[in-house]
Amino acid sequence: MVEDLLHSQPGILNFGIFFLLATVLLLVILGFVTYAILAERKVMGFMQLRQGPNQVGGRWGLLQTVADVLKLLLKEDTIPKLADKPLFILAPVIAFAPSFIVIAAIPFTDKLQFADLNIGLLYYIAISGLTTIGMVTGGWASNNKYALLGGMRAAAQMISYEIPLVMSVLGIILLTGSLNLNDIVAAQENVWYILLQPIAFIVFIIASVAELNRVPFDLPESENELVAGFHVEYSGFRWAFFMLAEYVYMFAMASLTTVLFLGGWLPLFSFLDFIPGAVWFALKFMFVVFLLIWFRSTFPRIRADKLMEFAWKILLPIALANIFLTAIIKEILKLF
Amino acid sequence: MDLETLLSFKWSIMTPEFIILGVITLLSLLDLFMAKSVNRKLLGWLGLAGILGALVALLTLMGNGPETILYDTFRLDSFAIAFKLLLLIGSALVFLIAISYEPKEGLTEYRGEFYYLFLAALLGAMMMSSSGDLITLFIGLELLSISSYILAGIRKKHSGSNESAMKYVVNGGISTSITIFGMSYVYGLTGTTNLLDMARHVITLADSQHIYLLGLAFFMIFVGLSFKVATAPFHMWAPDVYQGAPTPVTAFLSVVSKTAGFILIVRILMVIFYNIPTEGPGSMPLLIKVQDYIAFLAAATMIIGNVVALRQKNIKRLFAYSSIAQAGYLLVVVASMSAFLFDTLWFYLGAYLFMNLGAFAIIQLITQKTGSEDIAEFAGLYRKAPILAIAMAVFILSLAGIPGTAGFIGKLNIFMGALVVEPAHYVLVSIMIATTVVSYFYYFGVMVQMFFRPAANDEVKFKLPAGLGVVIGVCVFATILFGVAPNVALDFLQGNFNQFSDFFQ
Amino acid sequence: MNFAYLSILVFSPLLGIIALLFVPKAKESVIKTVGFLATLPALVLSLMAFFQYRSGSSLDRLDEMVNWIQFGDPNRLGELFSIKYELGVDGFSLIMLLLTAILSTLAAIASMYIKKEWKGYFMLFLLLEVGMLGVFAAENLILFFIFFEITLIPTFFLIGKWGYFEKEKAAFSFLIYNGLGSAVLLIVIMVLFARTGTSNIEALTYILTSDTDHLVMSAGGKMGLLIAMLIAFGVKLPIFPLHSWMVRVHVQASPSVVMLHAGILLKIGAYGIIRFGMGIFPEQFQDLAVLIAVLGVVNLLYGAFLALVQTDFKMVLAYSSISHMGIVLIGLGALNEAGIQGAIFQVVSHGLIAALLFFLVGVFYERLQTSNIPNLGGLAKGMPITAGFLLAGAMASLGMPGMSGFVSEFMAFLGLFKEMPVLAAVGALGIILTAVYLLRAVLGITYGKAHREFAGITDLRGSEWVPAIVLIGIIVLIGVYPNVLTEPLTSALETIMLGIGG
Amino acid sequence: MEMLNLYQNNYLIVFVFLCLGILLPVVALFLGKLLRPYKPYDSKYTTYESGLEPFGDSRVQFNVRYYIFALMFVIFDVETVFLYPWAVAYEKLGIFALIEMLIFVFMLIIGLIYAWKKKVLKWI
Amino acid sequence: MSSVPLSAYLALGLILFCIGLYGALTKKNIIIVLISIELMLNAANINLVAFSKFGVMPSITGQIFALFVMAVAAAEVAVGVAILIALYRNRNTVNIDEVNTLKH
Repeated sequence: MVEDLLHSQPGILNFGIFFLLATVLLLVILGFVTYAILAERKVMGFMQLRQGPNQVGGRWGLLQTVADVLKLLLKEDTIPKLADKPLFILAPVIAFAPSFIVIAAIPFTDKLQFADLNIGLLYYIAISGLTTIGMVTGGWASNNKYALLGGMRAAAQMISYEIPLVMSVLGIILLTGSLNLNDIVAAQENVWYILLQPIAFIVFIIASVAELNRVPFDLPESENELVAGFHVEYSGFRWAFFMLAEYVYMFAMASLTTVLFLGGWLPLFSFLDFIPGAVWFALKFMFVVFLLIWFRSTFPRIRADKLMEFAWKILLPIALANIFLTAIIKEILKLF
Repeated sequence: MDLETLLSFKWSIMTPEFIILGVITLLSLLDLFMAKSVNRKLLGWLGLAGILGALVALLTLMGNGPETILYDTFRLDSFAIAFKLLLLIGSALVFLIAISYEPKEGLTEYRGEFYYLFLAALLGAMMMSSSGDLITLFIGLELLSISSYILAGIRKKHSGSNESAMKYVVNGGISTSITIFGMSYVYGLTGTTNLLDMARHVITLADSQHIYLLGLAFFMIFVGLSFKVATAPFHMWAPDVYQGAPTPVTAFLSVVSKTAGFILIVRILMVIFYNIPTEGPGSMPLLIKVQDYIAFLAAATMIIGNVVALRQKNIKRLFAYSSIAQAGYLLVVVASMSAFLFDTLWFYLGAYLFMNLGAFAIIQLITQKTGSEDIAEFAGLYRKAPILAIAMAVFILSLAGIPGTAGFIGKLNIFMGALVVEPAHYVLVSIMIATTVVSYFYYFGVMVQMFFRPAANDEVKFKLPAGLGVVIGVCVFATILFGVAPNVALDFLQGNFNQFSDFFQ
Repeated sequence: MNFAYLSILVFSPLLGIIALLFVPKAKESVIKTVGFLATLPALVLSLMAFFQYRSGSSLDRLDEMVNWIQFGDPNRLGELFSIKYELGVDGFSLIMLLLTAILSTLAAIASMYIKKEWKGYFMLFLLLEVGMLGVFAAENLILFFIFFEITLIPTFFLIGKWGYFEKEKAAFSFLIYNGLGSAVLLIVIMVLFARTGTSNIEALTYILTSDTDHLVMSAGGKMGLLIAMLIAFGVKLPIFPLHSWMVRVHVQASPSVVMLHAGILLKIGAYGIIRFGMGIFPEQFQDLAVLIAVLGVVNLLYGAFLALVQTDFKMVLAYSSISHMGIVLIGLGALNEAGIQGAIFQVVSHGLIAALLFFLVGVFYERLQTSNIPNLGGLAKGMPITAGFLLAGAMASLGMPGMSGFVSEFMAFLGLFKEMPVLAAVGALGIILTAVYLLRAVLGITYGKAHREFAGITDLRGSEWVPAIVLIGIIVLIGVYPNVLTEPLTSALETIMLGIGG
Repeated sequence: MEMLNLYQNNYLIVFVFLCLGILLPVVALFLGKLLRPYKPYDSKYTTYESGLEPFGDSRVQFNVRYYIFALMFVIFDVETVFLYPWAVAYEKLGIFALIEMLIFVFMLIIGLIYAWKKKVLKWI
Repeated sequence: MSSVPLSAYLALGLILFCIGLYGALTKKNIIIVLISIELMLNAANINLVAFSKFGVMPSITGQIFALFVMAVAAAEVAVGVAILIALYRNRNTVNIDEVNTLKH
């Protein structure tokens, strides 16, 4: 049915149907975010030998995050006098919207995908960069020293790590010869790119953690240095949207990692292909999310100068080298 | 493209460019890894050696007929060789001036960059002169422009330098955008960016709307390029930039950059717009139709340059207006479109190169010594340093077009070119001659300072740095040689470049 | 034979420049001697050429031609658009050359009054001589123009640096007027060159005079070029509305420079009009003859009237020069043999007379620091010999028989009377005026009331005798035996008369 | 036609996502406005500065370092713009592309070394 | 093929170009001038890409050209802003009217 829809003349009807489907996805993602936060707390609790949320929220704290959201919703909203009001209001929207838009291009299985773009990967990278603007806008609009500093740091960090991130996937593009995410998954039929491109994977995962502003790269919002970074003046639901954007990004990035390096919906071994692709995808996806949470509870925060130098002096050369290593190996293999 | 095709290209024709590129790389790396204590002037000499190497390489490439590589994007025809020769000689002299450049607040930190940015700009100019494709042409132009922007502002702490660089960037950006917008139309109507392919396409155009659009494109490209050569309507930047930029940069802008600009104008105009028929195939070319427009701009440039120069007190500003005027004379060559166009342009640019660079060498020496750029600083120069004063007099006389100097022969060439065509450009020539007479006022104003006025303080002794000495010597020699025996240059041109007949091949 | 005879002649002063380079700048007497000696080779060579010519040998053998500049592709264009280095003389230019050489030598002697920077002065002086000699030897319009311009620069400096109070202003007005003049001339030359492809005077004359169907150039075009040329040379000559610079220069420049300026540089204008205006555009020149004659009369009267009211002797001489140049124009306007001969005679004779008078001005200015007529009164008592020469010069200038001025004025007016009697009658008034103002001025100086003591003032001495004697000698020689000039001029005149169909 | 529809539909989806991405915050914030309390008083609206009275303007001139990093980003990001099509078309272009890109990247690496040596990459 | 005609793209390009030119020539703030210049360059890019797809003779070259223009524009603006910063440090202004010490 969806196939027919995709091949029909675009119009209002299509728009409506897509809208409904997208809303469903949005709800799924909101659900994910709700429980990802809970999972994060729980996992970290376990790892650090503490209890995760256990006082409210019913069994296993399942309603904890729900309660959090309600609390944020009911909280009074203040905008500082000195703030640039229009920008202050706009900033969370700018931060959130791109994080959601990128998900449109990600193939969850060979069937379950919203937009099959030829330039899927480029699209993802291009759009994901926009969030930075939201953060800087928020920091600037607040007219607060912490916020502005946090915003600038966020921008500096994100643009610095954007480069190795973008360059690390070049190896994959070289091997696949396409920017289409479906093609990239299909090319991993025999062997996953995590094995063919281990260096790229490492660079990618580090850069993506930095892009997500997560520990150990969470300097823009480090509580003890900058109080809370660019969103120090935000409260209530406006603040919630910054948080939401971050977790939706985590969702998107984990999905992308799965697609790029872990073979997407493909089974681990071909004899296991009776298990549906969606399940495989979910498993791998959850593994990546777990990995991210694991990082958070184990690594200490990096110092700001080390952070920046790490991106430029280590990750970037490695990523560049990886590209040419890939190209040269490919060239050598062609000779045989 | 496979390896065979790649290797089948005759890469040797790019040797001069490769040499310059290699030297740039080498210099930048050396600058980075050399100890702080090592004098960076060493890099300057190295760069000079590179330029001379490229010059030698270019000379060995001479007389091979047109060669193209990379699917016609890079072409080495006699036009390219002849004008690259000027670019290289000009740059070599600029380099000598730059090596002797010692501004008051020092340049130690940026001296290395200073040199290889010059080379980068030179590389851009060289690419421009040999490219057969709009894209490479554009890239060359921008490499030249962007390097020049930085060069103009290289004295970071000097607010005049900052200001001139800023004005240069803004003006340059605007004109680049206009040019590229014009180019986009030309591309759109031909579907290719290769100049000769374009020419082949436009020759068959018959749709009057397309012609109209191309006319629009012509104006945009021409107006945009007028920035590079500092002619009206885009000359306004020149005085400010020339005044604020470091003197070697000013010299570079006024000579090498201008030469490159004319190369570009001739390439684009002659190849594309000369082939556009205005009323169906075989009719009068667009370029001839807009000749009057070019002539008008040339006249405006000459008048503005020469008249405004009369009011100047700052020597560099004076020379800025003088160079605007000179660009106007050169535009007369373009406007007249005679059979002698290439010869005349080449000879005048060559003469202009020597006389202007020589003058700038002396200007640098004086302004550096006295710390002021006022024309009054030249007072009593004859008493203090007679040889310097006489050399300066030679350059100024040449700029003014007095017989016995290269400038006169150049002007003679221009007049002849403008008068030999049918219908002859009497008005344009008259304006040119009249403005030349106007220029006597300010040129001789400098002479009056040097020879008639007493010096403010006699104690200042001039120590002539070796680099400047060589520049001044070479320039005096060449200015007089090409003035007395211009056939040296003209025969060289006739003997080696075969009338530039391969320009359209 | 005579390999590069003319080249050596023209460029011989350069030897002096080179020699001067090695002389320390403080050695005044050495510099002056070298400067003087450097003018001698040209003098000797031109005298030799003159006497050889008088003794009947042809001047053609002096012609030189070397390929110089070739525009465009020589294989395709051949001789077209090539500029050759061509030197050559005919009777007329040989006389001018000789005049230049003589006056240069004498002016070099008169340069003893220069007070400062002798080295620079003499270098420029010699360069100026090269330019002047070249102008008369050039057989090629572009070459002519180059020498013409070369005279401009040294003159500018000579006026601007070694002149009197308002020297710089004078230098600039000289530069701008002459710059404009030469600009116009350059346009004419370039148009001719671009249209015909040659700049050789003979070839041009041939092409343009045989171009009766106006294939090369329309009649209007030719007329335009001729008028432009008249303006160009008119500035130099100077013709009436274009003269103001010249007065300034004559007053402000040092005497030795003015000797050359009045003696030679002004004559280049006349030379140009005769050689090129008449030579290349004879038909058009005929159409303009009346105008030229009228201009001549205007010049004559205007100069004379203004000279009448001047109190400064230099101003009197300056306006008298304007007035005398009017006679040249009158002669030319007559368009017959007598007239043209008169014009040429006037060119030579005024050159000599003006040089003499300005030299004498230099002599007493040196001693008395003034050239104001009332201040000079009674000169005859203090400096009788100088006063005597002055009187003689004035007589020559106003056209006393037996001196060169008479021959030229007589012939010029004779010519004009034949063609335009009314105009000539009006012009004759100028002759009377000339007598009036010159006598007023000279008598005022020599016999006027003495306003000052002349004690301790020496008369002519040493080398000062040479210019005075030589000049007065030649003036008298021409006046008594005009054949020295008429004979060499015959063939040149014939050519000109052939052109204008007279 | 088929392909075009597919193509346009795909981007329609992107547009839908964009709408939704904007709509969600707008709706949520609007709903929140209905639900949340509104009890303003002055000190709530002061800028937070760890409890102190805010002093000076917070929009101060920034360290040039931020700007330099932005510049570096521009340079290397534009570089990747060229690398992407290269990587996609690498299969077809073969060794020529490799060599060409090596030269290109070599130049950029010089740029990186330059920045490194000039201590631009150092964060304070 | 497409419902949007070439002329629409060209008109868009032209309008953008004119806005950019207007901004570049009239605005006082140098940052805005630089942005206006970018606008003009991008107008050219629109033209190039539109021509490369719907032009008289479509070819891929236009898109390549556009890529190059982008790269160059990036370099140009980078240099421009760097110079602006240096200027700002010396003068404390980004107003083009106040940058006028270079006069005779």
